[in-house]
Amino acid sequence: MEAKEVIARRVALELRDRTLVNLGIGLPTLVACYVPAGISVAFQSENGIIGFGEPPPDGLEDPYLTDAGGGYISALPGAAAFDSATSFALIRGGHLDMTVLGGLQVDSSGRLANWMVPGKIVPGMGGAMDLVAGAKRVIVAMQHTAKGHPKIVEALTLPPTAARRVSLIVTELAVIEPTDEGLVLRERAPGVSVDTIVASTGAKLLLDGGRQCRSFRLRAWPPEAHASAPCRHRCHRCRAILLERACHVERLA
Amino acid sequence: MEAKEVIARRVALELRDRTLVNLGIGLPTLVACYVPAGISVAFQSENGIIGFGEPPPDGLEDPYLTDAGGGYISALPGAAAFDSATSFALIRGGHLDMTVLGGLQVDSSGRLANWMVPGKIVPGMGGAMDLVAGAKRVIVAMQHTAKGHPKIVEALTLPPTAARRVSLIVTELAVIEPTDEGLVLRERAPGVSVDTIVASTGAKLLLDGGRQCRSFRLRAWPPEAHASAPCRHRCHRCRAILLERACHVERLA
Amino acid sequence: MQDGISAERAAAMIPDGASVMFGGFLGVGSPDRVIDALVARGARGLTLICNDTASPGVGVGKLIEAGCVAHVKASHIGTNPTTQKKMISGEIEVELVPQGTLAERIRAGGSGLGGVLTRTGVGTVVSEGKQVWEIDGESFLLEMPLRADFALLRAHEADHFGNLTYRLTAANFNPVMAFAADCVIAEPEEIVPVGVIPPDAVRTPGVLVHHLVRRPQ
Amino acid sequence: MQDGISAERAAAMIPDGASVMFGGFLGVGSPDRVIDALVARGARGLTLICNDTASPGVGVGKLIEAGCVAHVKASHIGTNPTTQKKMISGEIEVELVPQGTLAERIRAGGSGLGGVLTRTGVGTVVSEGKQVWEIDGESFLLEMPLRADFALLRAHEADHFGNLTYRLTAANFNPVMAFAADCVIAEPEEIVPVGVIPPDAVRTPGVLVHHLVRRPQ
Repeated sequence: MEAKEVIARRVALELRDRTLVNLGIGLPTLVACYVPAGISVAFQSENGIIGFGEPPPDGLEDPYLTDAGGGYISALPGAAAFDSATSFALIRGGHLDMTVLGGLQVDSSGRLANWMVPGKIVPGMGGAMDLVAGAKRVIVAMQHTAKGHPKIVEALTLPPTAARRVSLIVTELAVIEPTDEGLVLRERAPGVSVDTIVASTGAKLLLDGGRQCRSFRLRAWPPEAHASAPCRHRCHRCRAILLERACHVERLA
Repeated sequence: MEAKEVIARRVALELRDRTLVNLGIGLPTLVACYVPAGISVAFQSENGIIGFGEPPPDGLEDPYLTDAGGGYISALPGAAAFDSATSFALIRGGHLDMTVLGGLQVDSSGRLANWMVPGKIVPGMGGAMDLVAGAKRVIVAMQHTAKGHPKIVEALTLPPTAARRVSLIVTELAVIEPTDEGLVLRERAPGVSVDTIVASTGAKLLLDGGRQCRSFRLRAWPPEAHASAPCRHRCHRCRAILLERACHVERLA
Repeated sequence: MQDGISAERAAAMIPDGASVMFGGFLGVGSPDRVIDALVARGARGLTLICNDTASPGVGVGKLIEAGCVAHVKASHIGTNPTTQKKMISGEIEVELVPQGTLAERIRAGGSGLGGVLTRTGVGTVVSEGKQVWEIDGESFLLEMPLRADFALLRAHEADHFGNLTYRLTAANFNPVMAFAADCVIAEPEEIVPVGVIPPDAVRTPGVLVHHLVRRPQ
Repeated sequence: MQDGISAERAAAMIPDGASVMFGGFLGVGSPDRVIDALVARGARGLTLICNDTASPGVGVGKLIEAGCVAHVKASHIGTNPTTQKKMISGEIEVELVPQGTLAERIRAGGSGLGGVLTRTGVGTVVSEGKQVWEIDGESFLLEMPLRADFALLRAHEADHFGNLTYRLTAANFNPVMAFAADCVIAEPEEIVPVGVIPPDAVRTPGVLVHHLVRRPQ
């Protein structure tokens, strides 16, 4: 299984019924493909819609209906459209239950850096600073290392996105929770040893349950199981589109 | 001619084409009856509409369409409805060309008091403080005296509505403009002498053009002349309703 | 979406002493059925946050008369002599807030802002006890965000997700209050299936609404 | 209402060096015909206030490429490598503003507020050189209101009074920018007679709109 898919599947288990969730562009978008059965989640796109669905069939794209990454989407029944001021009133006013964002670095105090690399790329923070400052839960979904270097570090070397401590870090190797005491290793990916995780991490990890840290479950997901309901990114085609978009975003950065 | 009508007619001459105007409840509402021909004014009611018209025919009232005084109104073609935050963004953001408000007192610096009489009535400021602080022009439409006492005074004895100097005071006797130098008598009502005005005023008046101050014109208004256009309060029936409302408001206060 | 609740159930959820925002402007666009139910259950000690106290027998005016109210934050009480009487007798404490400032304070409370910087009220009794900030040579009053335990909204249509529409001047404070309370209860005139209200017609997204009051049987 | 103007006329009204707000999010909901006309007339030295700079050949990205732009205030430029290149070479000065803060600063500029007090940006480079206020034990950044000489909006429908509607995610910054410029020019897809847009469907009241761009002949 690809690292991205492991991460997206594990993050999806954090989704709760009847909540409002914002998925950052790129990897986090994939989380929408793995919403657990029986869970109803409203996804917000900060460019102004709640309740968007799968990419539309070829030739039926609406030029006025896109997600925050500029990709065509469709609207689910019951969707609501609104302007940017309203969208960020939702984000900053504590109405967003959870956001899932990519990360460049997280430090031992749980601070996230994900919007620029000085002297290299300055894409801008977009809505990231608002999302981290405003969402009830902030989940960082990122690969554990970049070109062999740990992305979880003792102290940020990149500019932080917010002063606030994120709620959870999910990588293809582990689930880590920043706490008052420090970064706590909560779960390891199936087949990954605690030693591997520690060796790939640039900050001290507190071991929750010692070396016997529990491995997280990745339930088999029947891709077409929900064919009767609106797709919600669950069909092969939509997942392929979203995966391609996620990779495209990464190539841009 | 009744004092109220004189005031409303003279204020109406201050209306300019293609402007947004808010009329306070009571006497100021009557101004809508005398919009000069050829002038197109959009009236805002701060409870959330631009483009309202005459009271609806009996039995056709809409319980969800009222003015800021709670009276039934109708919507003109092209009307726009909005919430209170938007309504006051219009008022406070400099989008309102003119407001006409009643007054209890205006002092020699042009400050208005119109929202409470300590120990007697404390109705609340409603939107008055926002209107005076935010409108481009503030016109006070009030009777020159109350029970024989001047309402234009050297210094306010009632709590001010705003720090800001109002643009113009229109009474049944005179038109007075507060300036850096003080209160300037600009016009007198037809048949009213400057001496009468000075005697009825509790603050120093600067005489613009000396004792020969020009009298203002009150063009004869053909009440049914605009029957082909939407009524806009010009028919006898609507004017009667509005006059009664204005008097009702006064009885409340 | 949960099942619709009765007005009585809504009133029972609101404990004595709660702070409650009520949509409505002189009774237009106010949640009348929940108000009646609050009167019927004999609510006490409520803090009302609303534009005005309407008039006796109308809108929140019924709560004033029935003795349900301890505090009022409003822009205007002049149309309700009962409020004035109870304010003078000390039964009800009234905080008068300029209407635009009231709307912005509620919006700030619902949008995560730390306060409102406004010209309105500078140089008046409204500024007493408050900070005045000089910004670029101009004076602005710092007004604090306003939130409540409950917001009671009157809507025109609601769908089963809680998406709301409003009608003409009955919108007034309802849309902004939808953001600013821990529990938001909407009383719509019509309830329609999901999909009947188009996305661009939604004025309050359903994610903000916790309970819908069902139509009378 | 005045007659509709051409996109060329609109572009001619906007002098070199003007500050201009552009609606749009990655090109969706941006006033494309006026943008093309600005490029055609060779506008220079513009200050752009917009969410992002889209991508080369799309939306305001065309202005970047054509050398019309001296300053950009936006939340994101990562999708347009040309903006990055010109920023690094010093041809364009870029101020990055968090997206929610950008929306609120524009709203403050259009609503007469003295500033925005927000948690966003506290403890980041965004707070450099700005005041941080402690309010009730929490830190808020003071961000200043934002206004422009012009706002260029893309609307779905406009009526002859200038009342506007928007479609789905093409609304984005357009409604809030309508309040915050000295001259507001709207480029609608459809122009309809007065009365066709019902009062509750109006998202931007026509009183805010100074000029409508007519449809192509």
